[in-house]
This record gives sequence, structure tokens and C-alpha cells, in this order.
Amino acid sequence: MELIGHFHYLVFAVLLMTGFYALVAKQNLIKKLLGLSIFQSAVFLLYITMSTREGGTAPIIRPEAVDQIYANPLPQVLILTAIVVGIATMALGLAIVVRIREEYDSIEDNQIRRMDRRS
Amino acid sequence: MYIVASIAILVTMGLALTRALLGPTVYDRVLAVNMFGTKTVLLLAVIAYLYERPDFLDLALAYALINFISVLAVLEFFETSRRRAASDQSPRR
Amino acid sequence: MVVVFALFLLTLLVVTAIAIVRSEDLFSAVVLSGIFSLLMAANFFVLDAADVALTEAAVGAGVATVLLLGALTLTPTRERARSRRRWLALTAVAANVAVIVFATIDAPNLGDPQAPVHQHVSPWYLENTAEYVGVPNVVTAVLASFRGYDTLGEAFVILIAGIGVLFTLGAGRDRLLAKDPEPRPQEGLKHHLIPKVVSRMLIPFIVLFGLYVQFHGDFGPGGGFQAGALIAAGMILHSIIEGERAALKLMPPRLLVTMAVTGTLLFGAVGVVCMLLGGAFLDYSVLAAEPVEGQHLGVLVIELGVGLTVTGVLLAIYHAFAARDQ
Amino acid sequence: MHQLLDMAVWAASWIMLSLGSAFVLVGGIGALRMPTLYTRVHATGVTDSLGPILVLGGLMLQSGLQIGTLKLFAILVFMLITGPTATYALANAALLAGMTPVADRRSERQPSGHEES
Repeated sequence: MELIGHFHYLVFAVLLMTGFYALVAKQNLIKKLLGLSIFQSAVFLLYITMSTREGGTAPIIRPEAVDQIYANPLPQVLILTAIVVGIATMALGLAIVVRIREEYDSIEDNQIRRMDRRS
Repeated sequence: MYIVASIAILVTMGLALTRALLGPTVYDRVLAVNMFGTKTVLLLAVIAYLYERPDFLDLALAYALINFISVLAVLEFFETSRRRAASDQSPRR
Repeated sequence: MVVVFALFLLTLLVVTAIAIVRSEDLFSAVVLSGIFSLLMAANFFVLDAADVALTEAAVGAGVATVLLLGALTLTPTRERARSRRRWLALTAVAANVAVIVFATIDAPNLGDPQAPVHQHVSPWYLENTAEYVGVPNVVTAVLASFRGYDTLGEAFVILIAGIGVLFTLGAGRDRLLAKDPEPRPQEGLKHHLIPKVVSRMLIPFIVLFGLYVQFHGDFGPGGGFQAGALIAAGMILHSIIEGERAALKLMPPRLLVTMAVTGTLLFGAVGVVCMLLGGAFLDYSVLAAEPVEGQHLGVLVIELGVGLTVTGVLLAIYHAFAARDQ
Repeated sequence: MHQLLDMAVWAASWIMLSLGSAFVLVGGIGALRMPTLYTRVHATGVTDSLGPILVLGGLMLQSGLQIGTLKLFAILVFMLITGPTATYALANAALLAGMTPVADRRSERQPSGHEES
């Protein structure tokens, strides 16, 4: 039971670090952005995990149900907005990648650095 | 009974994911994503009943409506890249 | 039993994430990220977060994949360079996983009602939403009313991100319209009869459903963020089918930018009106004779503002990418 | 009489749900085990229509007449419209890219530029 209760944290750790690995080790800029979005999703997952309650349901009040337990609405609010903000900022990142490609004709980090050093 | 249905759907999701990981062509992956999408709709519908909150079917409805946009986007992606390969060989600015 | 489903879904999630990072073909990675988003939504739903799941559904299925594909048409789709100092990175990452797992040993179990998160503000929200705001969906109430400042900030962040994209890529769009504004017969997927007919039939329903999510957000899962993403997805479908020029003719860039700006300004204006009526900034109780009525009105208007902003920004971003490759 | 009817509806819904699950599962196995792309499209395309009809139909019978049933019906209709369209779009994209449908696995040709390492 202990393992089931903590499995979400394990998944959070692995997802977070998978995204982080893509960010630091991969050279491709789009791959880095995908890694960033995985990293972000891991955080979303942690927050939503914290919001659940045993025997609870989504925090939409049902007047007919007495003594109903509801999940914590606050983390859900934070994550709900963060998802949309996440896609908007990822689009900004992609836009910058597209511009980099137009300037350097490459989206590989090491090649871009080499070109920068040469000029 | 809902549980049996959800287990069948979950197993199918696993199979679809395996297909998406195996490939071998990109079309197989897109096929797997599409399949995964329909299975998600079914899973969400069944779980909404399992939780006894049918008002959450909105979610499955949203997926049923917009899931195929990504497949069409893939089709358009292929068309665009093919058209570009046909029209000019020179690198585009 | 559902807990076991969640474990299975989470395992699939990890597998997908590792596959995304490992795949050398960026196109495959993007396709796999579609699966990742579906799994996230299913997980959120299982974890009792219907609103969040709806957001992830609308954003992930309708917008994220399309945006990534739009960027991929402008960039090479294969990863060329190999990973740098792969083993060093792997060791660091593994060490970090160990540290995080060690740090979460003392964390409360999943769903533990004694967890610190459930002790402070949230019981108050759950008990008093009906009295102060009077909407059944506590998430909407907290989002729009109790934490209105936060949401205002998020709306501005979205607007600023959109402005950033338009500044980085925007010129191409005006060029496209100035050069050749007439829709071409070859554009889009118009020559595919079945997708064309089906999409023309579906787009009104998607927009209608978006409006339902927008205005039903007080009672069920939904609200401005979800509705904005859904409506944007519908219009993106229109643009994919009919081609970029037809879509820009229907909703010109100027209109999209106006929508985005109007939305945020509407949000801010509600706050200012509240102040002028003698309340605090974004305290909607003063908007009507009855405080609860005022809250209702305020929530409705600011959700509308958020919806406008999200639709405008997401569509403007999409068009910025799509018009660039013409 | 009423009781008998209820029983019949109940039994029918369970039968539909289990049949639907079986079809869904068969589709999944088909997608994994079939040898070429087009056979896989076939396997999933067919079961993606039949599975939802049975599963969602079973759920509809479970819930009786209420707003949820209407939503389920809408989901079903939209899935029946979009599923085949997506399958068509996918098969069409593959065909246009030059993947020829073949019966023999060994001669499956992959067009240049789309195969992966």
C-alpha cells in the first residue's frame, strides 16, 4: 500500500528528470522544448496528485450528495491556468527556434555555437 | 462490469502505445495515436460512469470532437512537405 | 480499483516520455507527444481533476500538436547531433531521481485526507463557495473570484507570449496577405472531399461546444481557458481544411489581436469598475444589488474575457506559424 | 412486467458492454499483430467504429433517459463521423506518399524519406 501511495511521486521524479535530461543532453532545440514540456507536465502531475482525496470527487458541488468529499480545488486552479500558459510559452519558444533556423540554417545547439564562435 | 470494460480499454491503450513505439513507419505511429484517442474517449466515458458522475462526459465529448484535428494536421504536414519538395529543390528562406 | 488504472496509466506515461526523448525523428517525437497529452488528460480525470483534464484535452489534442507540426514544417525534422556528454547527464539525472524519491519518502500518501494541503484554505473554499459566489463549480469560483488577481496575471502572460510570437514571426503574415490575398484552389485540404465535407459539418459543432463550455463553466467542468482552446481548435481545423488565406480572410489578424487585447482589458476593466463602485479590485460583490448576483455577473464577464484572450492568442500564434511557410 | 423490462435492458447493456470491450481488444491486438500498414489500418478502422457503438450503447442503456444519455449519443455520433475520416486521411496520406498496399510482408516497400532508422 505504501508503494501505491508513493508511486505518483516516483513517476513525478522520473518524468521530471526525463524532461531535464532532454534539456541538458540533447542538442536539438525542438527536442529541448519537448523536454521542457515533459518537465512541465511532471509538475502538473505532482500538483494534481496533491489535490486528490481518498473517496473524493471533482470539486463541483452536488447539492443532493450529503457528506460528499471533494478534491482540493486550489492546485487544480493553478494547473488549469498553467497548462494554457504552458502552450503559449512553448509557442514562443518554437517561434524563436524557427527564427534561429532561418538565421543559422540549423537547429542544433552545437552547430549554432560553432557558427557564433567563427563569426 | 465497468471495470472489465475499462481493463479491456486500458490493455488496448497499451497495445496501441506499443504500436506507436514500434513504428515502423510514421503512418503507423499516427494510426496508433488516432486509435489511442478513440480509446481515451471510451475510457473517459466508462470512468465517468464508474465514478457515477455522468456530467463529466463533457470531456469525452471534447475529445470526440477535436481528436481528429491532429490526424488532419499530419495529412496537411505531408502534403505541404511534398508540395515544397516538388516545387523547389533549393533551401527555402 | 481505479487506483490500479492510475498506476497503469502512469506507467504508460513514463514509457511515452522516455520514447519522446529517445526518438531521433522529431516527427515521431511530436506524434508521441500527442499520446503523452492524451495520457495526461486521462490521468487528471482519474485523479478527480475534471476541469484540468478538459483543459489538457482542448489544448493537447487541438492546439499543441498542430503548433508543433507547424514549427516542424519550418525546421528540419531529423535530429542530427548526438547527445553531448551522455553518461554525465544520465548519472546526474539518476542521482536527481534518487534525491527526489528520498525527499518524497515522508510525503503523504496519495489521497491522504490528513495531508497538509487539505488543511488550510481549501476546506474554506469548499464550504463557503456556495455562500459567497453561489456557483457549484468551486474551481471556477476560485479561478475567477477568490484568486482573480492570479488569473488576471495569467491572462496577461498569455497575451504577452502571443505578442512575443507575433513580434518574432509576424511579418510573414502581412507579407502573405499583401502579396496575394485571394484564396487559391490548391490550398489546404480542399481537394480531399471526405475530410472537407466532414470538417465543414463539424466546425459549427466544435464552436458551439466551445460556447457551451464557456457559459456552462459555472456548473460543470469548463470556463474561459478550455473554451478558448476549443474554439481555437475549431478555427484551426477550418484553416487546415480551407487553407491559410481563406482562414485569414474570415478572421483577419487584426481581429485576432483585437480579441486578445479586448479580453484582457475586459478582465482588467471589471476590476476597475468594482473599484469605482466602492469595492476592492476584482471584488464582484458590488456589481449588483445582491452580492451573489454580482459575483455571478463578474465571474461570467471575466471568463468571457479569458475566453476571448485565449482564442485570439492561440489563433494568432497558429497563423503566425502557418503563414510563415507560404 | 416493468421488472422484466428492466432486467432485459440491464442484460442487454451488459452484453453490449462486454461485446464492445471484446471488439476494442481485438482491434488493439490487430493493430499490434497485423503485418503491414494497411492491414493495421483495416483492423483498427473497423473496430474503432464497432467498439464505440457497443460500449457507448451499453452505457446509454445503463443510464436511462437523462442528459448523460444525450451526451453519450452525441459522443457516439461524432466518433462515427470523425473516426472513418481520420482513417481515410491517414491511409490517403500513406498512399500518396508512395506506400503501396501489398499482400506479402517481405515486399513491403517504404518510400524514401519516411522510413526511420
